[in-house]
Amino acid sequence: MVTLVSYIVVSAALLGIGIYGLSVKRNAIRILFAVEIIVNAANINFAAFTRYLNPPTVSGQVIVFYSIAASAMEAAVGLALILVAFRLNNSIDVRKMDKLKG
Amino acid sequence: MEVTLAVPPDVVFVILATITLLAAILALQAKELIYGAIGLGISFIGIAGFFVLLDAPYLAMLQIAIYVGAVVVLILFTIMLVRREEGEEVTEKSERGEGAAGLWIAGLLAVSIAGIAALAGPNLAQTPPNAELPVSELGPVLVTQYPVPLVILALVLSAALLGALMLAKVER
Amino acid sequence: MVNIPTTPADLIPFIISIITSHTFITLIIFPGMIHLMLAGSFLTWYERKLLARIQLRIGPLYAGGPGGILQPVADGVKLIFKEVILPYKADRTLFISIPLVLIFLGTLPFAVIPFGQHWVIANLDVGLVFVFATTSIFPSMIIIFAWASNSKYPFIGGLRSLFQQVAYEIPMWISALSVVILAGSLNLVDIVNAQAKIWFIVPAFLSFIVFFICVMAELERLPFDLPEAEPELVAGWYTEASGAIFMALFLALYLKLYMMSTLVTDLFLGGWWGPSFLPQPVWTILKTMVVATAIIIPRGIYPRIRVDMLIKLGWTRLLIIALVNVFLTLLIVNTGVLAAWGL
Amino acid sequence: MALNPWFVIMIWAVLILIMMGPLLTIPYLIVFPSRKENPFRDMPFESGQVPQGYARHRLAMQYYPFVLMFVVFDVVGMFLFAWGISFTKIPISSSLMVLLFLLLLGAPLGYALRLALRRENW
Repeated sequence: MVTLVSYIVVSAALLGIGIYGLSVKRNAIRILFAVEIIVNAANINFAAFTRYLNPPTVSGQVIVFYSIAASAMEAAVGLALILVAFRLNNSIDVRKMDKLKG
Repeated sequence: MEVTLAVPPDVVFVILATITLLAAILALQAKELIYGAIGLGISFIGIAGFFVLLDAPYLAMLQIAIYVGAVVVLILFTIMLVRREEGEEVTEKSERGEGAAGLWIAGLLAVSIAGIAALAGPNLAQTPPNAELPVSELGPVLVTQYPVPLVILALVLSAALLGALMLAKVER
Repeated sequence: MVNIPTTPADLIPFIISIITSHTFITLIIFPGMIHLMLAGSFLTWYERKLLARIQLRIGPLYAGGPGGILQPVADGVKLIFKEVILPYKADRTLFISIPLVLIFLGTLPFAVIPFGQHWVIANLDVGLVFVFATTSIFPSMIIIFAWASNSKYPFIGGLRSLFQQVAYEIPMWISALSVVILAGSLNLVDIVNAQAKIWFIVPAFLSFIVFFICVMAELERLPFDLPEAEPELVAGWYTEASGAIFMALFLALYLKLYMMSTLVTDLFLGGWWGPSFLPQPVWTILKTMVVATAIIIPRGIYPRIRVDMLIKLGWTRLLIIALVNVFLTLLIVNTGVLAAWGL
Repeated sequence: MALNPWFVIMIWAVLILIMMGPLLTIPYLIVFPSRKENPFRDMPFESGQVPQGYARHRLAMQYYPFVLMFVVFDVVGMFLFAWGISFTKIPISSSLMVLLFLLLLGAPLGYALRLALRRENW
């Protein structure tokens, strides 16, 4: 039986995967993947809670809409930063991005 | 005996959850970054499936059009811009058991959230209340009830567009 | 709703009830599989024949049937038994699986595209956005295929294809927006039903022009066929495709052509509405063929435009015209001009 | 019919894979077992030249600003669809908000285009 808890469990698992990637990976693009996965885990929760607890209104869906828009913009700026980092360091390894200037 | 010819939602849910989680793991663990981007895209499509199950079909389409249609394209583009010819440039080897530590932290977090949810489970709604949400519901709510976030969204979009362009521009 | 069989004797009525159910027929026969395969292969023959006529040639002739109409069958048999060549150091998994994904993406939108009042596979409330979301996955698949080929021409062609489809998707959506405003729905059946009195090409003529140009750019047709420019890039992003892979890509492209033509018909040309001496699906298919002809003909006539002209056309002119037309539509709807026309 | 359209779409998707899958898998099953390595046959096509160097060069930077603009206007487009279906049902003052939204986005679009179209920037 699919209940609200099932959605929370899936979302928690996605969050775990995202946190793992965020803490272990060194490749800047993979870190961005991890961030996107975490945002999506949160989106599932918003949609599930608004469906199960607050059904005639769609306020949770509105939050998901803004969240999707914001994370798309975050990806755009993040990838531009990665491009600049690659141009400066010739690498996208976050360990090598330890200089404050250039 | 009258039955509707339909797969029970549980089966669909389990399949979707498996696809989403495996694809998310592929996104982080695949050797080649292109495969990682594909895994990320499949994971997004799985989440769109969850939105369909949650009676939010417009959100599902939004998810596919924005994430798979645009963000994954941008990621693929950037991957092709930052490749070096010698292949994968970042070694993913963890030092001094960082990988194990990350796994522990993430697992602990996920298990604790899931555990709390499961403990609170009996108090939460077991089945979704029957409510028909027409597709046209999202638009009026967006425009009439939340007009200020809309203007902020426009500013965020402009800032992101110009900021990203100025960052990526070649400086002379 | 059917009765589940309990004894073997019940099994046959059960199967018959499934096979004769409307959903099954729509899935397998009419807007479904058989129709799509026939339409896709017919279009390959039709394009060759039409281009040949434009250039005063005869075109396919010997494959049997009137005018060599069995040519697609011959081509298919030939291509299936040809050798599939994997380029050196190509990414084998992606190179093999992406054509299947492209066919899948080309076929999936037909689930929501109606060919008649009841001739639609799934009457989906977000049908139009479903079509757009599905087609927006094409560019990333193409660039992945081009990357997997590990060859220079496909890679350049793939980048061009990605960039071009991405540039023309936005004007396409915004020109479809004025249709959505006029119909007040995203359901394609509702959109066509709203055109019973007047086709949307009349109140939204500018949108139709913009949408049609964007469709041609999305389909990489001349004058927008930069991604597969033969004199420059051999065959663009499918240079390395051979045998069955080439056939799959070809089929996917023609299915996409058919899908886009049907979409233009349903959005602007009144779908199945027409004099009632012909059944509804016939009208849809006739109009679709007219649109497909209009998309194909420039290939025999026009030269190719330059990349910078492509950018400027897409991002400045078409986008602005589409936005202006949205405002015009708002004015039309608000001032009640349409009410006078019976909408 | 009482069937959920999403369920029908799921059947349709599975059907496509069943019908179109053999189109590609059967040729592979026929062709691949009999293959031998042949570096001359597998060479990428380069108009008769022997291919040299790296095929996946970084030469796409000039297209980057347009992909970026696409990501931004994708969001705008999807929002406009959500507003467009309900245009006749909401008060006109709310629609003015959307016009303000579009006007606010107009200026950055113009500036971004100006940046993007200057070839020396990329």
